[in-house]
Amino acid sequence: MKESLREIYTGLSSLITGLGITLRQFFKPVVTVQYPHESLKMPARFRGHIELVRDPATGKPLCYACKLCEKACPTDCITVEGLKRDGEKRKSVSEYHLDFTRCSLCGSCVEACKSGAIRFSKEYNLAGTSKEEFILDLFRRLEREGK
Amino acid sequence: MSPSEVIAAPEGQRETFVLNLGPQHPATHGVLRLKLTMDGEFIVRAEPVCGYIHRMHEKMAENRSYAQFLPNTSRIDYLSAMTYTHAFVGAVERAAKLEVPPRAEFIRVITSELNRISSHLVWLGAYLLDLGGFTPLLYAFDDREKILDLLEGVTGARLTYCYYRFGGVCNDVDEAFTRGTKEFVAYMRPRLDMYRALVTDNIILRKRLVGIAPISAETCRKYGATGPVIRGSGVAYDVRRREPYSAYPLFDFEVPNFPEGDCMARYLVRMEEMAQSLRIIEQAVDRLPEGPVMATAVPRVLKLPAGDVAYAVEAARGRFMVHIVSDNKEIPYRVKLRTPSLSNLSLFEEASQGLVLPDAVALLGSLDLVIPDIDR
Amino acid sequence: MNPDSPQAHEESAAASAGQPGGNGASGPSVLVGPPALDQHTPLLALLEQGLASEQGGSSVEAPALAGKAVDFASRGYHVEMTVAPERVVLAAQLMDSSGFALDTITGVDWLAEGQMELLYDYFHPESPTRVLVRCRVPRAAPEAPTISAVFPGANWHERETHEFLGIRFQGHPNLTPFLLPEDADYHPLRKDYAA
Amino acid sequence: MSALAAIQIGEPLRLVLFLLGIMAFVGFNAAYLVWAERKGAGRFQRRVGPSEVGYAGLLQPIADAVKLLTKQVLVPPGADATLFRAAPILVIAPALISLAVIPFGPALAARDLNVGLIMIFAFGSVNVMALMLGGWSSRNKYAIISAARVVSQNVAYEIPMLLVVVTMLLVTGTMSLTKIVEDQAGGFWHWNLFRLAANPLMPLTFLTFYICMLAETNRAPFDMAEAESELVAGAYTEYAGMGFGVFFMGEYANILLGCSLATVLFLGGWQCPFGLLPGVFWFLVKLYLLVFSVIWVRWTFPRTQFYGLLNLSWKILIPLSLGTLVLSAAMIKLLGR
Repeated sequence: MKESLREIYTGLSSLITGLGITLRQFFKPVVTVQYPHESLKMPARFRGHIELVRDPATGKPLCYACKLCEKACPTDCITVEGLKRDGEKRKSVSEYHLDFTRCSLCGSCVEACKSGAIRFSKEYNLAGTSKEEFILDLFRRLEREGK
Repeated sequence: MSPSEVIAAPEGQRETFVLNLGPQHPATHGVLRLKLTMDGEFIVRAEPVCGYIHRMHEKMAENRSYAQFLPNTSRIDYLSAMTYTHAFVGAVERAAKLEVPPRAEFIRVITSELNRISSHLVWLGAYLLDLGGFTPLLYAFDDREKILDLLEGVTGARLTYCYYRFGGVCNDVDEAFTRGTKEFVAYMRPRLDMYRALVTDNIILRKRLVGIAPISAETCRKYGATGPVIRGSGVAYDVRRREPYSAYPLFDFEVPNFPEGDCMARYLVRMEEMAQSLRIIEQAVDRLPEGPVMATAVPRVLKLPAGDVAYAVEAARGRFMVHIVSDNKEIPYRVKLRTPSLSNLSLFEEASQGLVLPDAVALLGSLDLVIPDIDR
Repeated sequence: MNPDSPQAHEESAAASAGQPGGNGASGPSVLVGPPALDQHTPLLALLEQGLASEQGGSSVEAPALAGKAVDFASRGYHVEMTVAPERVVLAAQLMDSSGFALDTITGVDWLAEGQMELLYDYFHPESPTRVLVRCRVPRAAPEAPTISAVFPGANWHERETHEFLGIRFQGHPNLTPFLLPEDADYHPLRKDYAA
Repeated sequence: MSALAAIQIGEPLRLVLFLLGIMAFVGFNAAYLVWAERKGAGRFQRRVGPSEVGYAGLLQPIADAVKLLTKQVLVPPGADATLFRAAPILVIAPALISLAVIPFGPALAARDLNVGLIMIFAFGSVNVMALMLGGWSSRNKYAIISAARVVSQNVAYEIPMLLVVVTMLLVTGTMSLTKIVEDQAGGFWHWNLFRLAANPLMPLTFLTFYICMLAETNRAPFDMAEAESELVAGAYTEYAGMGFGVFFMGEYANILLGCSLATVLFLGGWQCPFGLLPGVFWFLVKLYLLVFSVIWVRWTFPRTQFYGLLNLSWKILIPLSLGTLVLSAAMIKLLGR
C-alpha cells in the first residue's frame, strides 16, 4: 500500500514538473524561421548544384571541356561539349548539361576539375513542375547571368 | 487474457484477423510492413515484410570505383551517414594500408559523434511521437538543428555528408567549428537534464516503457542484434571498444548498458549514450592536433589487393560492417553491407509475441529502425 | 608503425593514432586474449579438434578444414576457416556454443572458377575475436544447409543470399524472396546477370 | 444584467433564441478552439502555429471549414451507410443539448431544469455509443479496434465521474445547476472547491473529475480512440469532409461541456472571485482557463497505455471517489449542511 502511495506521489510530481517545463517553453520566444518572409544565409561551403566559373580577366568560362568531371561523376549526370573556336589555343566549352535529378551533390566533379572551372552554387529553392526543368543548362545559365 | 494465455490458446480456439501495420503507417517511420496476426488486440504472430525501399546498393558497388561509391554509403542509413562513410573509407584504408593523419582521425571522431547525437535526437523525437507525446519531438529537432548547422558549415551538407575521403577528410575544420562545437556541448548538457525531467521521469512514459517487451541477452546474440538493443539487455558490446578503430582508444568514455532488456532500458541506453558522446567530443576538440587532414601518398586509381577485408564501426543503431571482396581491380568484386537495423528487426517476431498493439509500437520504436538501412 | 605493438598505441596521445584496427581491446575476453597474431592457436585448436572429431563419424570424406590465423590490422578478422558445405552447420554450432553471434552471410559469385562462395562472419559480444568461415559450392547447383536452426538471425540473411545469388539453403523454413518482389525469379548479384 | 432580465419575451421565443445562441456559441467555439489549440501547441513547441491565413491565422478555422464542406463525404464500400452518417450527428447532438442546461450567466440558462445534472450525464453516454457506431460502421480494422477501446474506456471513466457528481449532490443538495451556482456566491472561498467542511478531499475530487472529463472526451493522455501513431485516426479513419468536421466539432463541444460543468460544479460558475459584479465574463474566464489547461496537458504528456488507463480508473479513481462519497456523507451527517 505504501509503495503504491509513494508511486502516486512521485507520479503526480513528475506530471507537475512536466507541465512546468512546457509552460516555461510557452513564454519563450519562437525559434523557427518564417521561411517565405525570412530566409537564412547559406554557409560558405554550402553545396547547391554546380555552376560554371567565369574567368575574371576575359569574362569567358574557365572550362575547356576536358571532361574530367564527366568521368568522375558516379551517376553520369554531366555532359560536356567543347569546340575549338579559331583564334584560341584550347577548346572552350559550348554545351554543359547537368542532370540534377540524379546528382547526389558528392563533389567528385568539383574535385576532379583541374582548372577550378566549376564550383558549388548557393541555390537551394529549386521548385519545378516537370523533370525536364532539372536538366540544367549551365552554359546558358552562365550567359544569362552575364547579361 | 494475459499475453501468455493468448499464445497458449490452442490454434482452433482463436479467431484471429490479419492487420497490416504499414507500409504506409505513422508508427513504422518508413516503408516497413508488419503483417500482424491479431487475436482481439493481442499480437499472435508478427511477420515483418521488407523490400519496399530496396535499391540494391551492393550491385551499384560492383560497377563503380571505390571513390564513386562514397556518396552511396551515406544514403544507406541517412541518419548516421558519417559513421557509414567511416566504415567504407576505413575498409579501403585497411586493405590499401593508407596512413590517416591524426588530425583527420580526430575530426572523424568529432563528426561521427555529432552525427550519433543528431541521430539519437531524431530517434527521441520519433519515439515520443509513437508514444503520443508530440512536444519533445520539436525540442529534440531544435537541438538537432544546431548540430546540422555545425556540420553544414564544415561539410556543406546537412544529412548525406560526403566528407570523408580515402586517407583523411576533404576539407579542414575551421576555428568557427571548434568554437561552435564547444558551445554546443555546453548547451546540450542542461538540455539532457530537461529531457530527463520532462520525459524520462514522467510517470505516464514509465508506465508505457518499464517492463514492456523484455529481450534477453541470449536472444540478442542469437539474432545478431547490436547497438543500443544489445546494450539494453545487459551486454556492454560496443564496436568502439571491441574492435577499436580510428582514434577511439585515446578517449575515455563508458559504454552504458542496463540489464533489464525492456523498452525503458533501451531508451536509457540511448539517452546515456548522448551524454557519453558529448564527453568524447569535448575531449577530441580539446586535444585536436595540428597537421594535415589528408594523407599524402593516396594513389589516384585505387586498387585493393585481392582477398577479403572487413571493417566495422559503431553506428547509431549498432554494428555496421563493410566486407569487401576485391580481385585487385579498381572496381570491387563484391561489397557486403552488414546493417544493424536488419538484425535488430529480425528479433521483432519473437519479442512481440503476445504484446498488445500499443506495446508492439513501443517495442518497434525502441529498436530505432531506419527502413532503408534494412532494405539497402 | 608496427601494427602488432599495442602499447605503442596507448601513450602516444598526439602520435599517429590513425592505425585502424589497433588492438587496445579492454573487453573481458571470454575466449581469447587481445588478438595478437599468435594468440589464436587455442581458438583454432578448439575448432579444428571440434570439427575433426565430428568428421571421424561422418561417412563423406570431405576435405578437412583449413583454418589459419589472420592479421587483423590488414584483414579485419582474426581467424579464417575454409569448411566443406556439409560442415557449415557444425561450424555454426561450434560458434554458437563458444558464444559467437552471426554477423552476416555474404554470397560471392566466382564466375571464372565456376564456383560460388559463402562467407559466414561471426563476432563475439564479450571478446574482440572476429571469425570468418568460408565455404565453396559448385556454381551449377549451389546448395548449402541452413543454419537458421542454430542462429535464427541467419533466416533473413539466407533468404537474401538465395534471392540475390540463387544459392538454395536446404531445410530453410521459408525460402521466399526477402527484398525482391514475391514473384522474382532472377538473381541480380550473379556476374552473368543481364540487367 | 437586470436590464436583460427585464425584457419579458414569450417563453418559446426565449427558449429558441437561447438554443440558437448556444448553437452559435458551440459553432464559434468549435472553430476557434481548433485555432487556439494549434496556436497553443505552437507556442508550447516554440513555433508560431497558423499565421498565414488572415492576421495571426484567424481566418484559418474558416478556411478549414470551407475545405471540409467542399470535400465529398465518402461512404466506404460495404459500410452501413445510415449508421456511418448518423455517427457524427450523434456525437455533437448530446453536447449541444447538455449545454442548454449550463447557466452561462445569472439568467442565461436556456432551460433551468431542476434535474440538470442528471440530464447532462444521461446524454453523456450517447457520445460513447456514437463513437462506437462510427468505428464499427466504417468497416476498417483500425476503426473497429478503436471502437472497442472507446467503449471500455468510457465505461471505465463514467463510474468515477458519476460518483463525483453524486458527492457534489450531497454537498450542494440540489441538481439544478443555477441553484448550485447561486449558493456559491460571495468570494472564491465560498466556491465548492474550497468547501472543505463538507468534503475535506474536495481538491482531490476536483482532480478526479478533471481526469474523468479528459478521459470521457478522449483527450490528452487518454486519446486511445484516436491514437494517431497506432490506429492512424481511430474511429475517424474513414471519415472525410463534413463527417470528419462534425466529429471534430463534437470533440470540442464535449470539451466545452466538460469544462463548463467543472466550472459550475467547483469554481462557482458566474460568481466573481471577490464577490463584486458576478456575470458571464467570469464564467468565460474560468471556462477558457480550464480549456487552456486541457490544451496544455495534451501537448505535454505522452499517451497512457491501454491497461494503465483502465487500471488508473478501476484501481485508483473509483476507490478514491467512493471514499470521498462516504466521507462527505459522514461529514454532512455530523456537521450538517
